[in-house]
Amino acid sequence: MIKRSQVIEKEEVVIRFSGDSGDGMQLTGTLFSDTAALFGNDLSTFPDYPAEIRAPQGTVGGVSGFQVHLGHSEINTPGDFSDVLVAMNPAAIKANIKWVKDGGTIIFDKDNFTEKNIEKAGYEKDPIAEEKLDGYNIIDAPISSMVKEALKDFGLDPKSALRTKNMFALGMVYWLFDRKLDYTEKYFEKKFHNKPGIAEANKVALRAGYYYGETIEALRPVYKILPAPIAKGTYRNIAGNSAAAWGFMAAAEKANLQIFIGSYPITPATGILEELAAHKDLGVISVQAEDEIAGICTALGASFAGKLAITTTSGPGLALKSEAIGLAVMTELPIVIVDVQRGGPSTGLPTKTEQADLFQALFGRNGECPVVVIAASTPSDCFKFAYEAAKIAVEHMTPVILLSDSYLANGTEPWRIPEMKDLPAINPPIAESGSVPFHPYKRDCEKLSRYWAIPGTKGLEHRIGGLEKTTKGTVSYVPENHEHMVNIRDEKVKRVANFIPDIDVYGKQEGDLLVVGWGGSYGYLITAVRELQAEGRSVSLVNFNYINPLPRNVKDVFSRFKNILVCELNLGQFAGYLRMEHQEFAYEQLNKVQGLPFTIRDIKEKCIKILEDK
Amino acid sequence: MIKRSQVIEKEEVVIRFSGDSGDGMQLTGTLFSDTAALFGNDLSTFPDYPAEIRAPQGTVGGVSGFQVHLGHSEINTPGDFSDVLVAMNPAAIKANIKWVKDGGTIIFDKDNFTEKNIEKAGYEKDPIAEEKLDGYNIIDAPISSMVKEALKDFGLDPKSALRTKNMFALGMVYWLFDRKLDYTEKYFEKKFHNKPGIAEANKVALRAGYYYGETIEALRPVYKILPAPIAKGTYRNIAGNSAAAWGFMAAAEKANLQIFIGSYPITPATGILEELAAHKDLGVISVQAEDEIAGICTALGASFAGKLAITTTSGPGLALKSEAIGLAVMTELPIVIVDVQRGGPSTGLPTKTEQADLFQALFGRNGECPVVVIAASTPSDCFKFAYEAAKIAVEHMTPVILLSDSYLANGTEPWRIPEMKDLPAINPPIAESGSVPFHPYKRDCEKLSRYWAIPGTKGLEHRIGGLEKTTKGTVSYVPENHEHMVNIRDEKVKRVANFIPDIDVYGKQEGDLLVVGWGGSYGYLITAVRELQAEGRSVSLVNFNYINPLPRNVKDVFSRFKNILVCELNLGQFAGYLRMEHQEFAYEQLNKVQGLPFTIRDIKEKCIKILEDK
Amino acid sequence: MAEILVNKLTPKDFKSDQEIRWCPGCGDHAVLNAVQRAVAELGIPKEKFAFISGIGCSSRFPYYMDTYGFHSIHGRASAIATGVKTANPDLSVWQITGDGDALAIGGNHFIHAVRRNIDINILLFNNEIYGLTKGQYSPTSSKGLVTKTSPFGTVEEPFSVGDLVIGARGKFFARTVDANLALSTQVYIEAAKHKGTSVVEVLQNCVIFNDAIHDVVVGKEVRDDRTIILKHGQPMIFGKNNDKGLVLDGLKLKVIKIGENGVTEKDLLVHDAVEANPGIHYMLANMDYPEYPVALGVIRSVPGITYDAAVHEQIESVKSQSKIKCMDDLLMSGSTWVVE
Amino acid sequence: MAEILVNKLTPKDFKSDQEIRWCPGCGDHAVLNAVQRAVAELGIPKEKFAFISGIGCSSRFPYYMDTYGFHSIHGRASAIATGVKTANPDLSVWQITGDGDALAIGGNHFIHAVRRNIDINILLFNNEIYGLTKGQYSPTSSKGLVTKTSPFGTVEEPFSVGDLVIGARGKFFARTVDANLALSTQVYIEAAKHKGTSVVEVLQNCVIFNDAIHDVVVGKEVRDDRTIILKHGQPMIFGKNNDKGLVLDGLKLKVIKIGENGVTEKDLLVHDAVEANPGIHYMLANMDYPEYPVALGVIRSVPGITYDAAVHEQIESVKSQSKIKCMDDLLMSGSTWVVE
Ligand SMILES: Cc1ncc(C[n+]2csc(CCOP(=O)(O)OP(=O)(O)O)c2C)c(N)n1
Ligand SMILES: Cc1ncc(C[n+]2csc(CCOP(=O)(O)OP(=O)(O)O)c2C)c(N)n1
Ligand code: SF4
Ligand code: SF4
Ligand SMILES: [Mg+2]
Ligand SMILES: [Mg+2]
Repeated sequence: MIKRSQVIEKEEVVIRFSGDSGDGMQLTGTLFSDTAALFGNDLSTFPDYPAEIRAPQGTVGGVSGFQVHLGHSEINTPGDFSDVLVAMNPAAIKANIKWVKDGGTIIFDKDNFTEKNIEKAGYEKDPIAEEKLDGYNIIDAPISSMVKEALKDFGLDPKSALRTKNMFALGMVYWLFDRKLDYTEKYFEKKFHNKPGIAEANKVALRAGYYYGETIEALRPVYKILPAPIAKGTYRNIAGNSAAAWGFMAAAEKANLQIFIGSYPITPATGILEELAAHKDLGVISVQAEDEIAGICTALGASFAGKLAITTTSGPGLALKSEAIGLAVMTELPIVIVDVQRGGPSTGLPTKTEQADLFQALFGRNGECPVVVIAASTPSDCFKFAYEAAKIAVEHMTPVILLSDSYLANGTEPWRIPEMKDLPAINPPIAESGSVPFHPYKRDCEKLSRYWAIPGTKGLEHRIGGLEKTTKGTVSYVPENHEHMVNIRDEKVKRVANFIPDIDVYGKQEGDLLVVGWGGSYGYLITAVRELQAEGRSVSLVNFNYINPLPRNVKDVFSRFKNILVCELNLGQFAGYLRMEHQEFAYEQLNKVQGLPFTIRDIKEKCIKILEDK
Repeated sequence: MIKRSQVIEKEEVVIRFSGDSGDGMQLTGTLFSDTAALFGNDLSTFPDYPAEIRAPQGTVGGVSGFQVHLGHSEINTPGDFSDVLVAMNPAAIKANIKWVKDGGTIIFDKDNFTEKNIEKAGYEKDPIAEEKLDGYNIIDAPISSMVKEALKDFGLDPKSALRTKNMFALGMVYWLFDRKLDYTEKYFEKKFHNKPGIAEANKVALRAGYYYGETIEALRPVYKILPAPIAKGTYRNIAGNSAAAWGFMAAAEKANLQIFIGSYPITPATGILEELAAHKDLGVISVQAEDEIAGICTALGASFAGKLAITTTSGPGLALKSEAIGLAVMTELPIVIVDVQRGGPSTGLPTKTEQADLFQALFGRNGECPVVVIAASTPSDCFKFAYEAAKIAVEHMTPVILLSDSYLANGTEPWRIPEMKDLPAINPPIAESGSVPFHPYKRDCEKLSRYWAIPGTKGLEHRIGGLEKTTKGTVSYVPENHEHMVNIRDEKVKRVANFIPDIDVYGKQEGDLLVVGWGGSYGYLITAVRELQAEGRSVSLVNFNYINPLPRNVKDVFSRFKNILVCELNLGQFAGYLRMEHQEFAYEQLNKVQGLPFTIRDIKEKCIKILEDK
Repeated sequence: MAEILVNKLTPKDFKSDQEIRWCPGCGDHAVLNAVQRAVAELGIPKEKFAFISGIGCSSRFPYYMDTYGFHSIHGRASAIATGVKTANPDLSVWQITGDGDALAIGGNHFIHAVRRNIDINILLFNNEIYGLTKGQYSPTSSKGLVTKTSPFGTVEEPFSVGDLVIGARGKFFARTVDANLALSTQVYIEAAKHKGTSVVEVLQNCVIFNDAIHDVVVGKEVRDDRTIILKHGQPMIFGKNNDKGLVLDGLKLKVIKIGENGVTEKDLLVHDAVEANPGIHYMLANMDYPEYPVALGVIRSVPGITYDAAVHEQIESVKSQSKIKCMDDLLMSGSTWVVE
Repeated sequence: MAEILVNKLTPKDFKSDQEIRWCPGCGDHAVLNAVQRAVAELGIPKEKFAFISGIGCSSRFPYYMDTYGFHSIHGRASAIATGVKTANPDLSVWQITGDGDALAIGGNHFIHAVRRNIDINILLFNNEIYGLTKGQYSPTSSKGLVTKTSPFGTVEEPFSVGDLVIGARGKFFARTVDANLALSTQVYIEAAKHKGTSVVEVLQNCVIFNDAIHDVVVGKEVRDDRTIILKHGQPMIFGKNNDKGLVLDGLKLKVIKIGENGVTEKDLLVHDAVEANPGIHYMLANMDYPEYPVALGVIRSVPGITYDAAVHEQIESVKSQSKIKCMDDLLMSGSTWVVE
């Protein structure tokens, strides 16, 4: 590699690529993170784009961003504030400047700072001056003109040439972080194998950016982030939605069941359906239903017919599925309902993240209607909890709601690839053809799950349905039978607690403050708690994945801390639920409902306040 | 009146009319209660019929019953156990005997105790012997043959003649309770004014029964229940569903709005739609929609267009409406959603009562989605709370969920008819045509309600919708705006607490035990608590009608009692909610999930246990 | 579909042990009888049948069949049946539904099932009323009908089942009468044998809430003159004396009397149920008394690819071409790197 | 409906202050223009318009109209519009919807609105794709279309909007092309003037996810030969040189060349949009390239009683006959007794 004037080793760094929706920022970010991952950094990414397919060009509303956080040590969030901002236009500065660290580096395409664009972004004349960025490391590169120049012999029309701007910028960033270009170059070759000219043009733009970085003085210092000391194994980058889809396919293979997904598209859940629909090679049956109700109902029909049934949606879709979830509870058919949460209520903020569907998942049905509720915490553990959800559903013959969120769904992180043989066994209680008449509500005495008699099996003909039944499957209005069945269904879900792990405490097992979170806030909470611990504070964390039922040791754990702080992206739903389930403890709350994840700073401030007030 | 051998004055008595679904027991019971009401007794009734339209004749599953509780003092429930059971066939004995007081009176049609019927009911030979009813006052009247005899000159076919059996039985009961026949006779004249023959036949059967009572010795003693000392005024009997419909119509008149109901039939809520559809004379627009979603959506459209919007349903339908309730929350349009609860989950026990939709009403939506939740306690106060629900909805510009239940919907009680001028005013915040541009989310500073700009009004053109908006009505993804709006919607609902009455304590203001209930259990709870108070126990009652927000004095009231017992027909939903909202108190629970109301006995036993354990 | 059975089953084999709870005199009893006869004829073993229903009087049906059965929630039977059949095309899947269940709350799933041409048999019990909820009008109730929710008469135009099926691109539509056991059995068998969504409208009597509503057409005295039973390949002839028929008159159908004006049987239209163009089927399904006789029998039965078959063919074809054969393959596919 | 305005409005009066957020080149822009032109022609004051939509790219429409507007939830616009119009028949109510919004999740409300013949104008933007969710197939996507959820091609038969409307007993159906401003404006005006549910299918281009999907028919070069613009009372003539036409051939339509085989303009079918019998409209709506030209313009426009009018007439008639005039009357009606 080229000799560098000055190299700074850093533990971690946050980079944000940002530009117009058409500027290709998502691809740029992805290529950068893949390269970083291959290099051995730990990382976490988060794409952030407007709800509109193509929001008005040049405006703040049209800015699309991709943030990458990479490090030499464990990385759990895409980061609060960025060290480097790549801004392809003035609007990108407007939209992001408050998320850049004081004195950070800002790379921008000065050719794009035209009067019109400056005005569209809401500036008067000079964004740099108006934002008072003197203390920052400002790199105003003439990206557009350099790209045009570099590609002048390619015979491309100006528009096509300009499309490689992002690669020029990426080249500059590679220089800045001392990365190799080969992965990205191979990507072009593969992607454009039918258009070698385009592949070459992208390579040239990339290299031009890299050399530009080398050439100009402004790009010093150069950062070096050493590989992270991560566990041995084979890794890949994975986003939450793909991970969930893969978790279900893994569970299906392990349970020896065919997978059936019945879903209706909705942002940000569609990715799971798309990923599963692409895997007909693994025998996935995917039905894009006419609506969410048909999504769950086709899946429930498939569950009746003996398939591993999945339905995926986001908040408004979960609302529509409520009635049918009740039917699943009553018929005790296994099914996993994934809710990838987004900002609500109603249509709300469809592309933003939130954790405000917890109450709906726990309570949003008529009658006494318990289901298992679990939540994933990171993009890659969507795999684990999809697998777990499927395992619980079929082994306990119950619907399971799996909560993810927009932040997990689209965020990525490196993931150590498991081997199928290492995953836990899944044993659905399939009824076998026999001579005695089949009683649909006869139960396993340990789990209280009923048996799964699959249509087509001789001698197990039976009828189920939404009306209350006796054990034999006869419709019954007998008061005591109803009460008995209500209690059994309740107890069945409660007993799942006997089959899930105890909750872990990150940090000391007792102390002044226990931070409590659930699901997708984990990355921010663990980062904040680790920093506090490093500062010598008596703070630990538990982050819940199993929500209903709660793990058995909650009381035990909670009782060992002086204060409990429940952090969540809603107005306090999990805190309310804990008050119902564990009334004996006092809960402080940290809530945020902005369509955004927490920031480390918010969490730390709140913790310190509690610790110092007491 | 005829001279009676022996008359016993009683405080109260419970009578249960029971027979095959085709035997006309609902009419018999209704006529009896109307007569009692006209006489001046206080009373409460409850019909109880099978889910099937015509369940198999002669079987226990096909028994239809109607229970009347009447008294000289205040009556709050249809009673646990009956003093008199009228059983038109053996199955009626089988179905009801455990609800007859020891030594009670059983009147039955011995002509109907055929071998076949006895067997169908599940007896071997002799129901009386098999049930060991020696200690009971058994009156085996040959009702069928006597009716045939009495009507032999009417030229009716045997089937039509036998249809008056129920009137013969009713005649006997009138004798037993020393009631006049004239109200019932007038009913026949009116009902059958086109068929004077049938009217006369019914009269003859009624009188034949009455005289039969006089003639046979067995019918002594005769009970006398003096009129109850009730408040002056004009009264009528009213069932919960009609009362709710009337409450809405009253609110519409008072608010000077036209009523619009968009609903889909579902037991036991359909009665409200039916009653409103019958009142086109008062300008009601009723749309029987294609499903529950269309029910609420048509109503929401009407609300947007400036009508008093109502949608009515039961549990499974409320589930389907969840998403649209979210839209109502987001657009801040007034609408009342009535949920007449029935046994759940799923289709459950559609004709039975339960209070298990509370969680769904409070929490069953995606995102932070608060609505006002109120519950009616007695059939007649469905009027009051329907009125209140409509008033809160339009004055605070919010959806309101009104919870009723199967027991209230079909039960009746005498109701003192209010005068319209005495009802509170309703002032919807209708925006007036003006010159400044209309901002749809500008708010009243006291209530935080927005203003209602009605299409057709010049100059107030505006757009609303399910996406998050700024005050001006522009779609906004700005994080702080979202948080602000989430908080405002929350606060708006919380502030309703400033406009509702404090909760009342029935009994002493402090003591050993506070019984807490909500909605339709009131009658049973107040009766039990009064009996306990009469026995000298330190027990009081609060019964909640306002559930979200809770009245402001809850904490104050709760803190004055040593124990709190929350009684409800579910697994403890209100108790859980109280733990969330008022964690500082300990709550004991009494729960029942049998599709039936409480019994006084259960409540008293539980209270006594708590009092004596401590 | 399904293996062929050696020992023939009888209707009795399909009777379950559950007490039948319909009102005495309800048309549903007759439908149950005819279906039990029909399925016994199909040579399919009992365990290969799945009866799926929604909610309504008619939807109680699966309880009375000794097969696999699913009495689900109101309006969703088409979606559930779609799931069952797509999951396992080897099953004989029947949807039992009412006019409310299929056309009010369930309208969307119904038209989508029809559009997809999923190979299920839908028996739609059309009593033009909501029976189970005690008598409110339905989307098929005639305009003006007085019911509990239309005390002054409905003001709504009803759906016609056949129109809707054809409008949703339906390939099989038949009509029968509850009490006509022979015709019904035959129609149910044809529906079962047709590959694709088969919709059978059953004119069903609700004795309690809408008694005799179909009698003006199918009443004993009049039915021969007011209905026509269509048979593929046969001339369209009807009447007590077999003396009336249908001919084409411009763009419309016309009833003629054989013998009058020199018209002979040869001039009559011949029923072609398998014609793909729905024009004539639309007209036939649409015929109504008094202008026309009401068409019974199989009105339209056009072969086509079924959804369930297409789904599984696609899976097989992708499977055979993919290098990914199991999860471990997938997990290791694409960009990965090794940390040592 | 609505008072007549003295000062004529212009399209500009209907432009709201909101930034338009559709992709550059999206067909929706043109539809907005045409609608703004059309409504300005109607002589109805701005405040009497209500634009109701569901969710989808197209459903953003109401934000851009300076009228009353309601951007609701996915699929429910027909139901909400039904509520608005039934509540206040004096408003001019427009539903803006996509192929997913109206025919996937919203299918049921759509067919019921059509059946009831509620007097609303439904503009269905048919881009044969789910735009807003970034490109999944819709119920109108052609079989085989490769999309994000059909990576190996869809296996589903699509709906045809016209068929479904007519199958649901629809009385008004028209078709237009996003970019054809003149035709579109005219069609929207006719839809608005028609009393009853007017469904207009707009062939709309999604430049991003399903670009040029309609071009095979409506592309500049070919459109004259591959479409026919129907006009009530006019012969069915089309072609670049106005030399082709439609005639009836047995039960089917047939394209002929004027002049060939002695066919003259006089032999062509004359379009009758107001014929109640839907047979011919069904065939016209169903015509598809390459066999036929695709029909544009108003295909069916049959007068009939509207639901909203019938509801209000019934209320007025009951009101005028009832003795109960106010709540106090009702409260005191029937059986009451006095306690003194
Ligand atoms: C979600 C939901 N909405 C409403 C109901 C009430 N309901 C049950 S059956 C029915 C209609 C029945 O009519 P139809 O489908 O024609 O069947 P029928 O009883 O006439 O056979 C209704 C409205 C319900 N059970 N669930
Ligand atoms: C209940 C619900 N389900 C799903 C979605 C996601 N969604 C929004 S728009 C849409 C489809 C849009 O397609 P179309 O109606 O054809 O409109 P277009 O964007 O093509 O104009 C979907 C599936 C949603 N917003 N709400
Ligand atoms: S109510 Fe009507 S449809 Fe229902 S069982 Fe009785 S007769 Fe049959
Ligand atoms: S995605 Fe398609 S339909 Fe949506 S705005 Fe863009 S071009 Fe139009
Ligand atoms: Mg019906
Ligand atoms: Mg579309």
